[in-house]
Amino acid sequence: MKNTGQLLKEKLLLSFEDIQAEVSDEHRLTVNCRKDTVITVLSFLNNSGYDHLALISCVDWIKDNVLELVYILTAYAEDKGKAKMNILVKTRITREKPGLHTVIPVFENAEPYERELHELYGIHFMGHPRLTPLFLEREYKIPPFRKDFDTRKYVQEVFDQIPFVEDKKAEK
Amino acid sequence: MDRNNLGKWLKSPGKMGQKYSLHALYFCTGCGIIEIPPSITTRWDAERFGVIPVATPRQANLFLITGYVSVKTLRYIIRSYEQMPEPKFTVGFGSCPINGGMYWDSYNTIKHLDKYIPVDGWIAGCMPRPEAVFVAVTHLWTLIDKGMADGYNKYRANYQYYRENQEKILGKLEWPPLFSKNIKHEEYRTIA
Amino acid sequence: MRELELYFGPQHLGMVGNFSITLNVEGDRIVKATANPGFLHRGFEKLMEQRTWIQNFPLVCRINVVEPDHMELMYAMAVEKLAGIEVPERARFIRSIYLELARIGSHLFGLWAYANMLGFDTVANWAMYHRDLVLDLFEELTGGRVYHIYIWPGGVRRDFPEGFKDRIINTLHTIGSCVPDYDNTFFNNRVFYKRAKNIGKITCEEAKRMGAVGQVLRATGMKQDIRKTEPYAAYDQVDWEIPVRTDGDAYSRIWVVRDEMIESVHMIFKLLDKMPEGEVYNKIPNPFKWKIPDKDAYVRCESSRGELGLYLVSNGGDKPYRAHFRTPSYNHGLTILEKALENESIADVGNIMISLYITAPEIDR
Amino acid sequence: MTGNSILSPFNAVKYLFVKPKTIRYPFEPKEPAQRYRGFHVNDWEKCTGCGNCADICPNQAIQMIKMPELESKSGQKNERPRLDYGRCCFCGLCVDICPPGSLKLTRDYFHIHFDPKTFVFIPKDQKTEPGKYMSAEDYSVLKASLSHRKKDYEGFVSDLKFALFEPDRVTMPMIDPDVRKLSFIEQVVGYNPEEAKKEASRCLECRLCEEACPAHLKISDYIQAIYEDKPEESLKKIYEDNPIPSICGRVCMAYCEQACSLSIRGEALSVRWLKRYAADTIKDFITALELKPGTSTGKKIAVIGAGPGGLSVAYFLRLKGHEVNVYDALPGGGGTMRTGPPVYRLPLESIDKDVNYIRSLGVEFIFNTRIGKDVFFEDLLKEYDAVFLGTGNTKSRSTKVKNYEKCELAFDFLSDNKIGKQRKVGKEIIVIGGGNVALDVAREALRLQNIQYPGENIAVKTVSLEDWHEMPATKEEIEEAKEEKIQFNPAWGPKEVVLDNDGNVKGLLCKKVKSVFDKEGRFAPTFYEENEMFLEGDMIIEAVGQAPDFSFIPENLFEKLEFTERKKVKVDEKGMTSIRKVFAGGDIVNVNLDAVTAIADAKVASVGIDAFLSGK
Amino acid sequence: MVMTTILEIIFIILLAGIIGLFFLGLSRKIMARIHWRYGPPITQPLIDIIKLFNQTSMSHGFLFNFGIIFSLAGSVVVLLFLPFGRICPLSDSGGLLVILYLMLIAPLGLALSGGEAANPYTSIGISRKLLLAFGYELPLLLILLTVMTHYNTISIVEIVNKQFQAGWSFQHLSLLLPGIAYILILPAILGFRPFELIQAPQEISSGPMAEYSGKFLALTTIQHAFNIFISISLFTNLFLGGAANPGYFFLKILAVFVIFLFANAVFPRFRIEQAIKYLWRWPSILAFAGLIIVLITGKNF
Repeated sequence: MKNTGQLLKEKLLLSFEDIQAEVSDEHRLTVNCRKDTVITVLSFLNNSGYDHLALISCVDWIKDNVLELVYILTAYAEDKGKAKMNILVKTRITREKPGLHTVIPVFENAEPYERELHELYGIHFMGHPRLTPLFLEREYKIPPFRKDFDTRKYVQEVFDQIPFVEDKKAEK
Repeated sequence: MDRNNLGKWLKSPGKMGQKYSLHALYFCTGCGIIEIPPSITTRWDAERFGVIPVATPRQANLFLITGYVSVKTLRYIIRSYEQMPEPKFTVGFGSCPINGGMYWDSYNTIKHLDKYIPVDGWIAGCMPRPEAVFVAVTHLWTLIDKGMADGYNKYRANYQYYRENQEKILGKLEWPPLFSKNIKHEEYRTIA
Repeated sequence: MRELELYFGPQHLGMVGNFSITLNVEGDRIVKATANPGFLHRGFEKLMEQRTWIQNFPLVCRINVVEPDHMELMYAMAVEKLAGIEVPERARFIRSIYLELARIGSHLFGLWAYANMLGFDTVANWAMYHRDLVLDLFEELTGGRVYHIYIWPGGVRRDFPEGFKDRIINTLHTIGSCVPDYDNTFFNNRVFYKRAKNIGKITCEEAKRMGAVGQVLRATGMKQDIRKTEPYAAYDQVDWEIPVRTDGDAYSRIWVVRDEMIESVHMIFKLLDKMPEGEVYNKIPNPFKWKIPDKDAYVRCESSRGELGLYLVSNGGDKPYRAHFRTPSYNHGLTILEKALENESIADVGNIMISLYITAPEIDR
Repeated sequence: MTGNSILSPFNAVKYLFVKPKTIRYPFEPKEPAQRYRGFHVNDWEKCTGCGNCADICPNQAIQMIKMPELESKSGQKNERPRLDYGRCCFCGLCVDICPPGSLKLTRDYFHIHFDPKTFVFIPKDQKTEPGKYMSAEDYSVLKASLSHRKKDYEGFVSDLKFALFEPDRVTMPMIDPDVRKLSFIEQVVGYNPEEAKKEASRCLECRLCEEACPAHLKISDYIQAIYEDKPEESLKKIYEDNPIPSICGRVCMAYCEQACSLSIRGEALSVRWLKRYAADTIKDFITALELKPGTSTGKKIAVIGAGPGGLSVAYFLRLKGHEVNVYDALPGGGGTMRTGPPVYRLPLESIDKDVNYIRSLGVEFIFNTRIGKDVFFEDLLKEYDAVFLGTGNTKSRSTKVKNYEKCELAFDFLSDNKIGKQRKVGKEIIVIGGGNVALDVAREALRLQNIQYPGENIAVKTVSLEDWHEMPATKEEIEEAKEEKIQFNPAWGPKEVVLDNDGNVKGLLCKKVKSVFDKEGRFAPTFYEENEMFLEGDMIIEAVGQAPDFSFIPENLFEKLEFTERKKVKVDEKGMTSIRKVFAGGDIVNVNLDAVTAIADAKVASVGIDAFLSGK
Repeated sequence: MVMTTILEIIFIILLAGIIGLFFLGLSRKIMARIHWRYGPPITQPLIDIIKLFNQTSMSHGFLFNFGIIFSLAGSVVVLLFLPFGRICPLSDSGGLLVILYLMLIAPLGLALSGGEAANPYTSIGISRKLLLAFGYELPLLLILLTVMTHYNTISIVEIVNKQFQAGWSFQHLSLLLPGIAYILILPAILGFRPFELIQAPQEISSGPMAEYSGKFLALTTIQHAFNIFISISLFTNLFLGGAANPGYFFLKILAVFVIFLFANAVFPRFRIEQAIKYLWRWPSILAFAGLIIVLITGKNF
């Protein structure tokens, strides 16, 4: 008998043409798709009962010059087979002026996640109602979670440059 | 503990009052705050020494910087500190405000708190146990007794430098300077 | 009426954790609430990318100070999954016991926060005292009061000390003997009932839509607990129930917390009975040479506030390439809170916030 | 259970009359838990300064500070960790990684100060200084600080079971003692790739070994390469400092393993076997190493003796582009390595592998040529631009007891068996000596016995002046000999070789040793003359030391050659002897009679020769 | 005569201050015991006040300063009309109505002062304070009306005397309902839980006090101490028969205070609208019923 993941994979592959799906670890389904099909894939999954968006994450593959967005879905279900499934929907976008459509219409709780990624990776989510700063106070030239942002260097350049008050007084 | 020493109370009521009525500003600046509730509640009961948390900086004279300070928090710390009436005392909690601690390479936490506001005492630990908080309080008593807990005087005397440092990190501050000019340390001592 | 902008926190007695909410109020009524996080943002996940696999252990637990243990578990589980490390049976039991103790500690902390918020110092003091007793157990087991750094990939860091089992039982009996007091004074208190009933009400549908987990979800009637659906450690070895309530308000949430605490105590007794002897630790590779294959993993567990997840990516190096924690407070604090606060009174801001069990460091990371 | 009531809360009032549960701190003390992770304490006696704690610290809170009052020696750096409590997070990773277990966390945790600079601290176990450490009675919480702490207050300490390093070695597969003693089969099988990787993964990269190694091999690097499954890489690293890995991988004295920080509480990393693994895994050195001799300089150098020193000098100089000729009296390279170590430890193929590689670089070997007989030293001096002496110790010493001339000498015995004709041995053999050579002789004799008298009663006994703990042979060797049932008679000195009426050896009369070394640590044995023991035996082999043979140097030159107090050839810092153009190294220069020291000398001499030739 | 009155005035103010501070200290101590802890020394409020006077204090303008003095003065004046045992400096003039009127001055003064400090929490606190006062004034008025009707006088001294003369008798039974009503509203007057919603530090950062520092805070603390003393003495005088000598009176008010502390310890705080709802429901109904009973049973004295 096929398990829940296999069935879902087949269903997905029937409905969408340009995606790759792979079942690993029995409870894990990884779906790779293009950035403009993400929202349809997500709403398809939402309608299939995987209605909990656990996380939107982003990985900066600087060598390939892409940002990989990872949407992790699980199910609010008391059925064990379904509740165990973790679905990772991945899509890749360019690092320069990255942008894609928001998924708030499908998952309401995506709002802060997208806001966070906007702030920390500089990804622009089209249609997002408020892409205002979330966590940060200072402004950074490179969004700080990108791989080319070197925090240790930044600390040296900013925080370590501030003199102690005693030293300053002695200087004057 | 010389709380029941009437002679001392008559001689310097101000100092004694400061010592035994330390009202701590309740501000969860960092993770060190987790040890504050145990120290003010049943198990350790800091109220035995007159240490209680208060709601607003105006009522407080003790500022516990409990742990790491992010840039965003720093702004509020400075504000709160400036609102506190003098004399006021600051105690830095744990490793992080001393030299960055765990977050020594974080882009969003400041590494040395004493660059931005004066600190009268530091407690080692990550985090400091409630016992250490108590010992810190007794230590602070000694400092107050000897007149060494004078961070607020230092702040007055070097306000210009402190403000410069603050603005370097936070950009232009939206509130006007607390003191219009630097009052010399010694001068202020005689006034106070 | 004039609309007023009010800053609730970060410096505020009712604020547990360094968090802030900007309230637009008309008189006593909240028109709009905007969560303002970031006061505790340290760039954790960025820092994790700079540290080797082993060096991250002291770091991850510091994400959430109220309950560091589940963070440790998450990281250990993710690393075990990526590197294929097995955990001995006894270590699984110890992990479960340890995590349930952590849950009790965290819930007692939550109870403190909630009682304190309502101005109920008596119960706040009691809860904090009992939490301290739990911390004493942790101190004896792990050597740290707050940050335990106890769960390691491949097991746990040290075995139970001599006679520790009895001390767990004693402590739990001490706490358990006060449950009637808590019930009489707090949970069955009419004023508390008045204060918490129908406050911050969320329906099951709304909760699902806005990504609620943990108590918030269970208080709306949904029976979901990752300890059941995707069991880790030794949770599948014992029988236990998921406490559920149906009203979805602050009152239900606090009752769920209470029931969970009691369930945890029973669970610990059962686990202690069943605990096998044996090894507790499979050695991990030399930390200076430890590299983990090029893979990614998503693991999740039921922390004391709900689903906690970790998405960990390795590129085959000696450091994580990317780590991203999915914390329960994140959606509670940034999505649900804003909705739940609308049209409530100012007096209930803290009430709702704490009943949603929001801890700021988890949101900010 | 849910309900609500206005009166039930008043239950709480009963606690008004109950004793409060507060701990009246600091008037009522509370001790932290047994495992508490407080401030550090470091036992300086045990600490090796390896710096693992500094490497593992996630916060860079630990820095290694040079302590001028300490001296660096093998396995010890003169550095000690300094803690910054403005960084430390009390995680205890440093404790779990500390190989000697010297770094511990105490249950002290009070340090409250107005000066942030006081939070930097060098922990030291100062239990003997009463000012710094207080007994429990004198300890006051309020006084307690980093510089003023409680005695016997250890908290979180290292536990080998939970340590982050692996204290146990991957066992080297060996041939069973009962099997191996029957033939000359090589006793050590060698690691397979998995075992080698696993063993390599134990290295903590503290580099104490590299300082202990006379030739300063880049041990950490080549072990890292083995761990990464790149034996070629590893061999390249080895060849930077050591051109005879096949030999050294088998018979090196392994100073590195003595210095290894893991050896303090566990077993040292088997550096030698890993080197052997690297050398054995690579079948073809030439393609793997891709080394080329340097551009020709036109200078010619003669190397006398193809031992480890000679081979190394030849290799290093050839890489610099000089032309090198190596002379040796033996039919192949390796010198003492060829004649000394028995085949079951060092097979000839391994030696030839290294020699052949050096030959492939363009070094010319002239074997079967004895200096002073086939070629003359004076001629060499004239013909070549420089001469390197690496002749080593070739003569065995003797005990010179009564009838000593009836005894066999160790070198002759070993060398004949290895490269000449197998000796006929007795059924009951006595070996005099407690060094590695003596054990080699004994074990080789045992094998010969087993071959020559299969199934008969045989015995090998050793007699050594030194007692068990002083015995100069390595522990491994003694263990292996014991496994093969060699009988040991430590702390006995030979008195007289007893002959029977036919003048054949009947046994050895021994006397009990009082002490071996005098107060200054020099060799000066004393005996209880009256306490005697008689060992039966029909063959006695003396293995009590070796001496160099300088007979090939003509008188007029030999007069110019200067010697040190310990009767070694005196060389300057470039390896040159008192005779111009003549350099020396190896056993004739060094008190350490082993291959890796010879390589170290060779490195010095090769640099010296190169500088000399280029006129610097 | 004038001299004694002046002495009495000074005495009663000092006494009220001392007893008020003692009560504040005691409340902290008793609360602590119920919390399973020891609590501060009983002199802690005094220490706090000494400290506060030695701090710099921030003023927000004339009205800010004036309001505090105004409210303090209001409390002091009320004191003079309240008999403490047999001591009552202004026993001849004034009566319950004056007290009722004067008792409003204190919250008004604070409102005046707090309004000057432009802190939103202060204004919320003040609105809460006024609302709460509004809430308990209604039952209080009804209660006082009942008492006045019952004893047929508006002078407290006389009420005390009449009670004293009557001793324990069924005549007072008609005052049972107003008495219970008073008990129900007393926590609101004292600002004790479940009515501790004026300061409510966890909700509105100690409300009206948010901007007070140094000596201003000290003065409000003293005012608070007076307020506790006044509310409890009034209750004692009206329903517990006052006392023949100051010592006995002190014991009585102590007992009343401690009982209300228990309630303070075991309840969380109400929301303001719940508080008003509560105050206007049970205490008002009870007080109203009492009034009707008294009107029916007729004047007894």
